[in-house]
Amino acid sequence: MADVLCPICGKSNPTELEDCQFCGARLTPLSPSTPSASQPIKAGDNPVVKKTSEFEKVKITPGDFVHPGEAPTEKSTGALESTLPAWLRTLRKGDDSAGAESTPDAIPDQSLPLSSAPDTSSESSDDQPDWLTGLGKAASDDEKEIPDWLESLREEKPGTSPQEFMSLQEPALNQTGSLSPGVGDAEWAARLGSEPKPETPETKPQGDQQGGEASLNWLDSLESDSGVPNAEGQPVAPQDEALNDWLSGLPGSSEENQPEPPREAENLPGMLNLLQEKTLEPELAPLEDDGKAADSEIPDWLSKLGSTPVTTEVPGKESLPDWLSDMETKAGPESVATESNFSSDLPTPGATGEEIPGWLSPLPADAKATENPVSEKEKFDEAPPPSAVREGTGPMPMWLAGIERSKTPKDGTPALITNDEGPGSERNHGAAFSLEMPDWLSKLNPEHASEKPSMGITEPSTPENLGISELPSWVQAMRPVESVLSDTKITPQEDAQVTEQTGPLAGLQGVLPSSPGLGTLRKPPAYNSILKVTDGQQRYTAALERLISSETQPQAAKRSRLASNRLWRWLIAFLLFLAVGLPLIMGIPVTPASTLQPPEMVSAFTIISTLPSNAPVLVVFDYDPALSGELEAAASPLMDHLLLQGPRLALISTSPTGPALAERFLHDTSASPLVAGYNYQPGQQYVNLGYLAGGPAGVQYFANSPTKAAQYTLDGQPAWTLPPLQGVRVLSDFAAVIVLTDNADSGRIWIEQAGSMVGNSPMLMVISAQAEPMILPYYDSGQIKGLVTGLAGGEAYGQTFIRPDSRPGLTERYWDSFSVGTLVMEILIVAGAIWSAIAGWRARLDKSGEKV
Amino acid sequence: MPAIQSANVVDLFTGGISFLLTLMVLSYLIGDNPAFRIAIYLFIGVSSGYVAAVTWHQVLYPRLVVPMLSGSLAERLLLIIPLVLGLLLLLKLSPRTAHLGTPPMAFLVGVGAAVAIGGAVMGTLFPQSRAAMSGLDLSGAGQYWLERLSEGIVMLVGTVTALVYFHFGAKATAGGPQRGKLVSVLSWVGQVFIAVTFGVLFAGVVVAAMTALIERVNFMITFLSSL
Amino acid sequence: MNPRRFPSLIAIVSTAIAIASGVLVLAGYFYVQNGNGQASLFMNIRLTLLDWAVILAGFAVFIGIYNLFQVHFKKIKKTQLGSLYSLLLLISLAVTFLLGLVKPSLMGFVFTTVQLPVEASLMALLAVTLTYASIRLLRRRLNLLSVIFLVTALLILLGTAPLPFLGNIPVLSDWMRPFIAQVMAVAGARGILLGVALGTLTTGLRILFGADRPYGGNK
Amino acid sequence: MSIGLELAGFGLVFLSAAMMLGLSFLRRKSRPVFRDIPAFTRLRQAVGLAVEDGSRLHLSLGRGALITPQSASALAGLALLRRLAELTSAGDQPPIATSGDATLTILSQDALQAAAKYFDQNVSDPMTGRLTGLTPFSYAAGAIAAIRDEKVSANILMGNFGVEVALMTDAVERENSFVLAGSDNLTAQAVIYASAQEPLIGEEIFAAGAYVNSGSMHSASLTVQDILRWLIIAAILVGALLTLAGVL
Repeated sequence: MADVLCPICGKSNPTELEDCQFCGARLTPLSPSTPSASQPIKAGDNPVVKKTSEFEKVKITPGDFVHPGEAPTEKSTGALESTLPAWLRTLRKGDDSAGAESTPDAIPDQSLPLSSAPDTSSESSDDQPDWLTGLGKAASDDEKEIPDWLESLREEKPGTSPQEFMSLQEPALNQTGSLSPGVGDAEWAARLGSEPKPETPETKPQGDQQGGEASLNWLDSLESDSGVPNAEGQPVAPQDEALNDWLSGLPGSSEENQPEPPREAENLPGMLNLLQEKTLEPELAPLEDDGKAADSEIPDWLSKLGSTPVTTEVPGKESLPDWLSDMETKAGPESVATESNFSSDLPTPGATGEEIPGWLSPLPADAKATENPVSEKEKFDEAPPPSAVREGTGPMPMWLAGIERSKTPKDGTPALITNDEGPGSERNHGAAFSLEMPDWLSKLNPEHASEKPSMGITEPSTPENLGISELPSWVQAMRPVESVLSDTKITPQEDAQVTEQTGPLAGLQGVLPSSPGLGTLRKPPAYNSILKVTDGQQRYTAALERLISSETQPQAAKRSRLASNRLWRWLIAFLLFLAVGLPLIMGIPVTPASTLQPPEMVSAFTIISTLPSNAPVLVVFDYDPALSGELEAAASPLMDHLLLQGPRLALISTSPTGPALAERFLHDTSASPLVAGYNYQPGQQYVNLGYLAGGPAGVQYFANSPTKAAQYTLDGQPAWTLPPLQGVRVLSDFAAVIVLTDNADSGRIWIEQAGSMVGNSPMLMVISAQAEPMILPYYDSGQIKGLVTGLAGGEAYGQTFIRPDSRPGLTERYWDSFSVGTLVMEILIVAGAIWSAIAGWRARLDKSGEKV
Repeated sequence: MPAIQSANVVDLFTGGISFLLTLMVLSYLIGDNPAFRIAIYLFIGVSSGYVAAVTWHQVLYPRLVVPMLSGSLAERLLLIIPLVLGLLLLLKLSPRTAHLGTPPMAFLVGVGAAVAIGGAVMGTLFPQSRAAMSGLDLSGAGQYWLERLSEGIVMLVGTVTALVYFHFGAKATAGGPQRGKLVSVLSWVGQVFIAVTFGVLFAGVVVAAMTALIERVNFMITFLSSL
Repeated sequence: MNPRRFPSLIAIVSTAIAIASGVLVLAGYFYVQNGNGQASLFMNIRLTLLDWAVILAGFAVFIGIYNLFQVHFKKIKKTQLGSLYSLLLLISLAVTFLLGLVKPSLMGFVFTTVQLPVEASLMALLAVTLTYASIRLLRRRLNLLSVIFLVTALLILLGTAPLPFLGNIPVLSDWMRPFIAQVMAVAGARGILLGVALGTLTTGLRILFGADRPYGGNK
Repeated sequence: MSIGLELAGFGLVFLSAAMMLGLSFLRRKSRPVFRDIPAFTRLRQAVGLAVEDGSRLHLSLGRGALITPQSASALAGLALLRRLAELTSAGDQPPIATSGDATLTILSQDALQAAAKYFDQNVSDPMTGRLTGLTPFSYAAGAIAAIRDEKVSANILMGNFGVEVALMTDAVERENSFVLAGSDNLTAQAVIYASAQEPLIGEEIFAAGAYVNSGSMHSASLTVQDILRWLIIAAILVGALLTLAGVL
């Protein structure tokens, strides 16, 4: 225990040595806290703090990465080595006697590559290179987590043989991984710290379950705390967040992270207690004393559990990408992922599995088990049918096995374990990979199988091969896209369809469904927070995939958008302003007045001119302020004409801005000088009934009973007693209804809802040019009696109706600009269209040229 | 508004602000810039505040407050329901109580869906199909019957084919989902009609926008000349 | 972990409310009048429910305003880019609203001074934007339909706006444009409108079945 | 409205309701094949890319008030939003939804949170479902800000718009990101047809749910639309012939 582990070769050296006597790597990182990992934690001292300091030193924010070429800081890796969970280090052991494994100084000599472990099943031994090489490939991934670790390790020990190199990656990766357990456990341990009273040894399994639920709550609280920044997508340095949580878990600031400390505090120690019962090891005594030492202690009791490399290497491998994702997801995902790492390692089907975080749930089970160890032993001895293990539990159940074994080393379980774990683990690798990168692999396979051996493995175990029941829940959960894709059967044509459409995106077909539609979403199992983790998985696969086929670059596809062309905009803007402005400034008429006499306009004119004087007329202002320019220009001749008849006006609108527009029209000289000249007084010559809410319903309500629907004027007086509305009770009492609208929909609403109620009174419309095709048919069908369309219609009306004052109306003033501006616009469109057609045609040719 | 037309100073003031805002917005043509942003955010704030005020004055006050204060007993009783629903809806303001605001939203959605259905069937499906049927109505066409007939036929073909174009069903074939021969041909014709329709509408929008541009330029010129 | 996995009571009640109110209002569309020509019971129910809905929508506006406040307040707190703009927005919002409550007559003044010019200018921007869009169209999708689209638009423009010195183009303005705009376009529009109505119908029905429940709760 | 018409309307609604229910139960297992709509293929790719590079989806629901017939397009958009939120739950960031009507804003927040709950995530964030303005153009202007300022890789504009949608599509083009747009408003469709990268024409926006597999009811409703379509076509043709013959 007094020895120091070499961070590189893992062999033990005397503490006084500065450098490893075997590999020469630096042993003592520049921080004092290094030995704490290997030394038993004394009561009182607080390794957690030291660890945090270590973590902060080796913060893995992209900035801090040792990038290829840079000299790596020994400190970082050395420091992390000290934080490396002991149980992970025990991975390197072959199948050794369970008793010694937890003592670090036993580790060194067996610390050679897993792949070379004699007892690992052939599958696992030959997909070992895959995931490791996968990591190696990930080195060129954009977001570099592993790569840099690999870099730093590589450069620290230049002459590393590939074989050792693989084994070296593991500590490195596990270090990164150990961050996320660190978080969860720290929180968890924080409650221990905050709870003065010692744990009650006779805590029952139920207690553990409560603890499980309780700890869920604090996971929740973590999630909810960090949910907001996550949703906002505020870029936060993930590790910082992680560490903050982590630190906040320390006794000092533990309150905020603990929804209900007391419950937890009594439950969790109980759990530890059970651990103690199971593992009659001295090391665990200190472990309970200061449970604060979460990070170092968790690994320790895990090291009790994980006995054979095959056992623990499996979670190690599976959750590897999760950890990587943890390194970069924010606090919320971080905590979620922490939980999910554990839960993912232990798929517990059924309700309890949903209630208890994975890393807690085995313990009740064990506790029950330990109450009658014999039966438990039997259970393990009579090798359960593989299927049971397969569907029930993932890799982690080996914890149980490990516990059993560590309790009774002579037990025959190891063989049993390897028997059904070997295939189990191999299946899980297969599952993990095939599920992360399912379709695009099988798609890519024809071209790329030769390039990557890993295809060989991932291929057979595509989700199709695996029945859902066979998949551990965490594996299912690791496949958001899969769970999306789940039920879509990939019929040949769908397959072809996708490949044909996504040329450069071929690589994305694991992310994208390979059938019309994205597949029916199967409701994922309880811990769907794992989906967050799978984001990391996808980046991981994406990295791998990019390396597999360098020509498939989704980014490229994304960027293949039209670049908007500023110059064109400026040219258009300049020319249009010129064309519109000059005629207005010069004021020399260049365009002959409109000679058109559209029948709908003429009939509108005749209706207005036949209106009796002092007749009540309803004018509906249903246009946006945006189109006030056009509508005012179009309507002003008609309104001038109307006002010559001296009607009583009622104004209403179904848009909140309508009333203000109505007021403006009546009073603002810029709309219609003539109308403004009348200086209409509210309540005397006109009534502004204001805003009619409710869209068609409101219109219908108003059409059916105007007096109820619009009782008050804009300024709050009861409307229907005012002189302008004398004798008006129903809609048909109005001599005419004139609708000014820019929107075909609101025009149709008035026609359909109010048309039947106006009786013999005519309904006229002044519409924006854009609404013509939809509104005009109603003129043909006789539902509206007259129509003025846009500026041109207004101009035509203006030509028919000669103003008393010879002042030119708006339309006359706009007319020249209108004709010149439109002409310029037409020329621009023609020229530009031809230009871009040629350009597009060229681009198409180039593309086809590249393809050939 | 009297306030506006009364004093020239006021006119100048409002005109100046309007002119400035117009310039700021039009500066978007050069590219997104702070001036544009300022105008936009000011505009969003003002318009939202305006709509909120109008909603109070024109909807809540006359439809809820006044009847509650001075309505008949029946009216008041009837208005208790929307009042309660509205208060529940206000619980949406706090995330903690938000789920209590679900019933009123459900009510709105239900009513909205019904209005949509009713409007679609009674407001569009029947009137439009009836109008499409009457396309071949030659009564009163007189000697223009041929013209009317041809127009009617074109209309009928256009309507039907455009409708066919949207047909979703297809057969799974090796080359992806394929629609039947007849449907494909008809839908191509329909596409032409749709393109023409959009062309016409687009031209209408362009004309409207052009008019708006003219109005703005005219406004700026008149303001400058009034200085 | 997730208490809402099973539809809560509120979710069930809400669904019931949605379906009930929907069916009642719909009934008002199809059973408008009694034999005696009076508005039927369903018609009255429909109008009442719609009145309530309008009031509720009024409440909703204020929730929306609150949301607007929240969003921009957050931006200010985070001093995100444009937090100054957000500040401006909040101030103008508050001022306009209070002004509107206290002195409604001044609202029109604010409206014509700020809102109308900005909106009109935004519309004016469209003149450039749309021209640019129609230029880019063939770059985006080079096919016959795009060409037809552009040609139609050009013909309509030519038919609508007179040429300088020439005025309206004879055949184009008084024969071709009306034919395109009032026969072909109307035909196409009718087809589209019918299709949209069908889509609206089924979408509404999904709500009434409770198959789509946008008002929250689990799907 | 004549009694006959009301009866016919009721019959139509009842018929389509019955067909939808029947089909959705029959079609539980086998999904019908629908014609390929390129826009949705692109949408699928965009979603994948968003999940892949941790960028955001932006869905704009338009400004159609909930209690108007225009609400339907927004309701279709909401179904899509819910679905997209589920699909992107693997990504770092939930989609943001902008709308021009307060009720739609509330609904979009509900949809996003329902999806988040579904995945045990906790997204109660006003920023994800926003009201950007209460009048058409202020809504569009606010949406422009969202399009430009958020890290949005794909924009889906689905709902009731007017001409102002051109401002949004233009902003997207300036941002060089993906836009899929559709509306129930004809004018907006015309603008979208010209200015959007992937336009959805007319009825197609209501098919979004079925094309992203929101459930058997969605695909059933497409089939029902097809059936009704042909019924209407037949009715129109027969009616037209009868009018020609002078019977009607």
